[in-house]
Amino acid sequence: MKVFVNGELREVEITTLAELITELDLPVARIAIELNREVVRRSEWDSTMLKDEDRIEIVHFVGGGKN
Amino acid sequence: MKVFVNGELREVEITTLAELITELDLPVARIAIELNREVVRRSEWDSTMLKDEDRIEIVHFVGGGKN
Amino acid sequence: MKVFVNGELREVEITTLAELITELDLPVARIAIELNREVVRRSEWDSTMLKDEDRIEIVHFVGGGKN
Amino acid sequence: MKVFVNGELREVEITTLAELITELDLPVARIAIELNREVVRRSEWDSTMLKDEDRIEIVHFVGGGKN
Amino acid sequence: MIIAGRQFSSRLIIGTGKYRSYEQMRSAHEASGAEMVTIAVRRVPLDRSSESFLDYLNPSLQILPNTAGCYTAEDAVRTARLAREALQTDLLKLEVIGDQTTLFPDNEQTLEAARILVKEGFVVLPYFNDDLIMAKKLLDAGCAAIMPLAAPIGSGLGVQNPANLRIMREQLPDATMIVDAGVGTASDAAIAMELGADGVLMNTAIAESEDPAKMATAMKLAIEAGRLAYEAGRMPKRLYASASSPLTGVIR
Amino acid sequence: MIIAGRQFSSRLIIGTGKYRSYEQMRSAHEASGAEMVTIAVRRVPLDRSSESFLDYLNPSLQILPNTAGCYTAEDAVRTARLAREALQTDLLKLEVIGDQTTLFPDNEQTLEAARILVKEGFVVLPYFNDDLIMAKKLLDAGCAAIMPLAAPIGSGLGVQNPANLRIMREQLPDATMIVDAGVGTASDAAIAMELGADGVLMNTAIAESEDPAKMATAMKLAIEAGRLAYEAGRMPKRLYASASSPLTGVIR
Amino acid sequence: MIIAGRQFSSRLIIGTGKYRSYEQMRSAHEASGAEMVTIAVRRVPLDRSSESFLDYLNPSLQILPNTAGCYTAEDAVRTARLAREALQTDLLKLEVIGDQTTLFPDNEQTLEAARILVKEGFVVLPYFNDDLIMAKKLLDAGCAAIMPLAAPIGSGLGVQNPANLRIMREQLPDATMIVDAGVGTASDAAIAMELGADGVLMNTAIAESEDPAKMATAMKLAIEAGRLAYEAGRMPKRLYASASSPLTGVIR
Amino acid sequence: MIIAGRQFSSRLIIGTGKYRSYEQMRSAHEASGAEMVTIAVRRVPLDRSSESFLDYLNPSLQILPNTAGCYTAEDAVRTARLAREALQTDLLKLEVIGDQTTLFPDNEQTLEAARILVKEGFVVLPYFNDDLIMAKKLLDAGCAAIMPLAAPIGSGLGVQNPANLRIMREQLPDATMIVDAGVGTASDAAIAMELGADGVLMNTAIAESEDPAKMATAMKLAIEAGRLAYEAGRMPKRLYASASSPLTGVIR
Repeated sequence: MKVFVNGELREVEITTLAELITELDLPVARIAIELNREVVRRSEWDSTMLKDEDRIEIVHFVGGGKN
Repeated sequence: MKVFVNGELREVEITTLAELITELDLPVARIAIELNREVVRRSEWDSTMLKDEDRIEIVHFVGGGKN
Repeated sequence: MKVFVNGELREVEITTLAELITELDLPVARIAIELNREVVRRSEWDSTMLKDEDRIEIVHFVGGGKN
Repeated sequence: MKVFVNGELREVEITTLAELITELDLPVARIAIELNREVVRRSEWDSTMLKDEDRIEIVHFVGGGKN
Repeated sequence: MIIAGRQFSSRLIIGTGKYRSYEQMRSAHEASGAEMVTIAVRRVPLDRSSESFLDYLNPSLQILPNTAGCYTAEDAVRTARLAREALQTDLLKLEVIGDQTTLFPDNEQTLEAARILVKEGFVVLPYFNDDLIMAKKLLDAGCAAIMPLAAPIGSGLGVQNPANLRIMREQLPDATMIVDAGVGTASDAAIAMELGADGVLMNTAIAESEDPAKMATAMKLAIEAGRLAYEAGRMPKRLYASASSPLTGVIR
Repeated sequence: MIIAGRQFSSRLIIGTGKYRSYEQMRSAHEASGAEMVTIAVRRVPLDRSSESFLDYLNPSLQILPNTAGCYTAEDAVRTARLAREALQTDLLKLEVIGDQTTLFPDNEQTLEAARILVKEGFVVLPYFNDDLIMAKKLLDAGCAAIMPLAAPIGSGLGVQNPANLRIMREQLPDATMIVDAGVGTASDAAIAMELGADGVLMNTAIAESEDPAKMATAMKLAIEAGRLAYEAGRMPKRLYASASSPLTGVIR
Repeated sequence: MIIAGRQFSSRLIIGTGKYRSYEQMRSAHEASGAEMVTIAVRRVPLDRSSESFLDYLNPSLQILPNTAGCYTAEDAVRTARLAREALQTDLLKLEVIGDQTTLFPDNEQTLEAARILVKEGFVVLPYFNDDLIMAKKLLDAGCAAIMPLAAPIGSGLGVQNPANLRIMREQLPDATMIVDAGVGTASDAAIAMELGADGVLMNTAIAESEDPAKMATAMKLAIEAGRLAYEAGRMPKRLYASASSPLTGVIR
Repeated sequence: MIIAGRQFSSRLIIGTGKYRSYEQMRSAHEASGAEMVTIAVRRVPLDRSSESFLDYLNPSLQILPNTAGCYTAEDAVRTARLAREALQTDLLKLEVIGDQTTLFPDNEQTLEAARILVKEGFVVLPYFNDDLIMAKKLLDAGCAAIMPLAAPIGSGLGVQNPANLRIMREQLPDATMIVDAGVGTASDAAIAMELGADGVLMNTAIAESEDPAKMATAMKLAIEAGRLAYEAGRMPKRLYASASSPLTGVIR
């Protein structure tokens, strides 16, 4: 299945959002996820099924104010 | 018939906008008229019939900028 | 004998500067004295004889900066 | 005879200030001359004898304000 | 100064309020050399016969009606339409005030009104708070010029935020920028022009001075001076002195 | 502007340094409308034939020789005498510099030189640090005018201490006060005049601008504007707005 | 300083950008005494394992996520929701930028985003252009504070328009007003506080100084000083001197 | 701050005039953290028994007698000698005033008095007009510090000529420079310190504020803040913004 993660198209072999995070090997602490422009609460990552062409944004925090 | 002229309720014995101006004895030069929030072109003053409760605004120009 | 003390002419019945201070009943602490535009050290008040027309300035300290 | 002209020591074969100007081939218009720190009026250039070690300053005008 | 393709040789737009007499106003207008004058729209008084204010203006002046006194986009639009009907001019100084104490413009309502009026064919000159982003939106909306304030109306404080005007000029090099409101004396107008303004609109600084005609002349000259200085390209600023005559050849 | 009983219609005194060419200087002088020009005294070069700088000045200009480059009262006095002898004028711009880095005046030496030169019949115009007390002493010494600086020479910073100039004007209402040095652009000159100066002397702001003739015109106009504004009596400053049109009669 | 009913003893909110190292940032945060720190939201890099920036912040600091980098209300809203989800805080520094060169805020879009976010329960602290009318609208929209800029972000120019801030304070006496962006040195922060600000948010002035920890201490003290001076009620300004000691009794 | 080899941990020197009560003065002195206080010399009143003013000063304060009220070098010298005799201290704040309306210093007389007093072993701290050349002469005369004014005494206008102070600091890097007179509020003191002053002397700004003790604290902090900012090395000023967070990774 193909999904867009942070703007990049990726071929992935998983079914849920939680699995995607695992596959990407990301630190789960203090990140947040948007699926097709809607936030997905952390509690729903396991139950959130992905489908082809889904657009996922995964964010964390960095130093900085304006830009 | 009762109409509002510049916010004041007035009892008038006329039928057209042109007649109102005459009755009010206003200088016709460089004034403009609004009937129920719509501008009435000068050319239509004669043909514009007034009805009870009409709201008429008659304006001219004064010195001044902001306020 | 007549002397000027802080600009005022005074008739005094004394002979030394020390006696003048006593007569004027001034606090001796932290004042300074000028006799005819020269400072007289505290140690010399006793031995400083006054003569007619002498000009004495007696100063102390007050709050304030410029003026 | 040796004289200082504008700070430079010069060997000259003349006797008067006027002759010095001629020898130096200077424009006489709108210059002024100082001999040993005193201005010499133009009318006195002819009659002003120079002697050894005299210090002569010859000035004119240039563009400029402060510096 | 070019407004909607029309060239004005004077960079000063003058007001008509606060003068002690019509005669004083006329002489100040004369002295200012201004070619455009702004006037306000008001209800005709019904109780008394009112002389026409316009008769006191030099007929050669281009009249610029304004929407002074409007607090909403809707009132400004209605006022603009009435002004156009009466004066047969598309020129409009758009003002939508946000607050009675400060008379600061309501940028948001001003933009909304500008969008409507431009569609209706008005040549819109909007008075607004000196905000670059709003300036861009007003220009995108089709305004013929931008009129940022220098300081609160009638304050006479002069240009309060030179950085904003300089940035506006640099970022919007092709826009006609007219500084409106807040100028207090001649140097204030010169400063506005040196920052790159194409013109200045003022009223109180002239009308409330002790000698309006004389101050009007001062403003005329100051605006020309500021513009020329802007074009001439000023010397750089330095903390330290720099000699203006050769250092050599001083007598010793 | 009156100096030693002589009336000048222009309030600008112009310099002669730093121009890129004599032609450029002449055109700037022309444009400035100045009636007086200041020049420096230097040793004649002996090694080469030197054209006379004076030939490049418009003959109608009143020449004001200066003592630029002098660091002591004595050198200034000697330079002044030489200038008078060569030019047959009593007018003198007195400068005694205290420091080569800043070119700040040495007020103390300036006063000493002024006292000598006034006795010798010079019309002394002293450049000095903007110090009221020194201004009074210079006037007591018989100087024809006072020439406080606006900012360091050639800095182009504009009037750095408006309070000093305003106080000087108020405390010395009858003195001829000419602001000398530090002006950078037109508004700076206007500000100096609005503070009550009778005139402004400048060089670098014009000579070092990108277009000296244009800047000279700007300065001419700015000085006139500032003076008129001073005479016209400016409006008071306020933090808050004040309406310039009637508050009644707005459409609803 | 009170934000959404929560009392902060420090009136300084500090940023996290531009430091030369995390250690330097931490020591500056320490020295500043700030209790709140603002951070930005960005995509997680997928190519490399990224250490968590948050680990470098003192855990006792209240984190204030911001929407830096957003150019539309919609992006700001999305970014705000993500930040809340990740940090479990309703606090939000709302920034909607209008232009990449100046980073000036887009007041219109900021207001639109604020209206949405307040409805969603966010405690919104909006960065905006120093416009009183916009400030009123942001407060009407339910923002917990207003954060007008002092000057362009990272410019270090200090308060460019003191009149605007003073008027904002006087017209909105009950609002929490935090000056955001443009402070360059300690006196700038003191001035902002003397104008009546409840606090100051800054980043560059500390991070880009030669010694951030020392500058952070300076800012801490300057903000306290400015606040105390505001509360103490300063002396009136006068052009003329006033003696501070009795005029009588001087020796003669 | 070092004066004549003696180290003071506080950079604030405080005055003793204009307080509403001795209690108020004492609490302000307490709050200010000042270690040195300046007092004036006056004739003892002969008509009434006068309490000793000195009893109201905290005994731990170093007393700095001043020559306030003197208009000639001679009076200042006599006053200085009397002060030393009474207080047994060589420290002296030298003031020679040139004019009763402005209380501006007479730089010339001040220098003359300084030369005499230094010879007599006084540690002379001269108050003078902010003139670099005079500063050099005062230091050459052996003064222990230079005390340029910020603005007219008691005016509260703050530093009127920052360029003069900055230049003085740069040209006299080793001199102890204490800004004296004219400070009005906390930011003024911070600015003086950021310009490189070693300390500030003030009276009216504290005594005439509505809450002297609170303003004294504000001044204490502002002076520390300004000094730290000067040492920390401020960021450069820029007209344009500079982002404080990475431009990449924004959500789209």
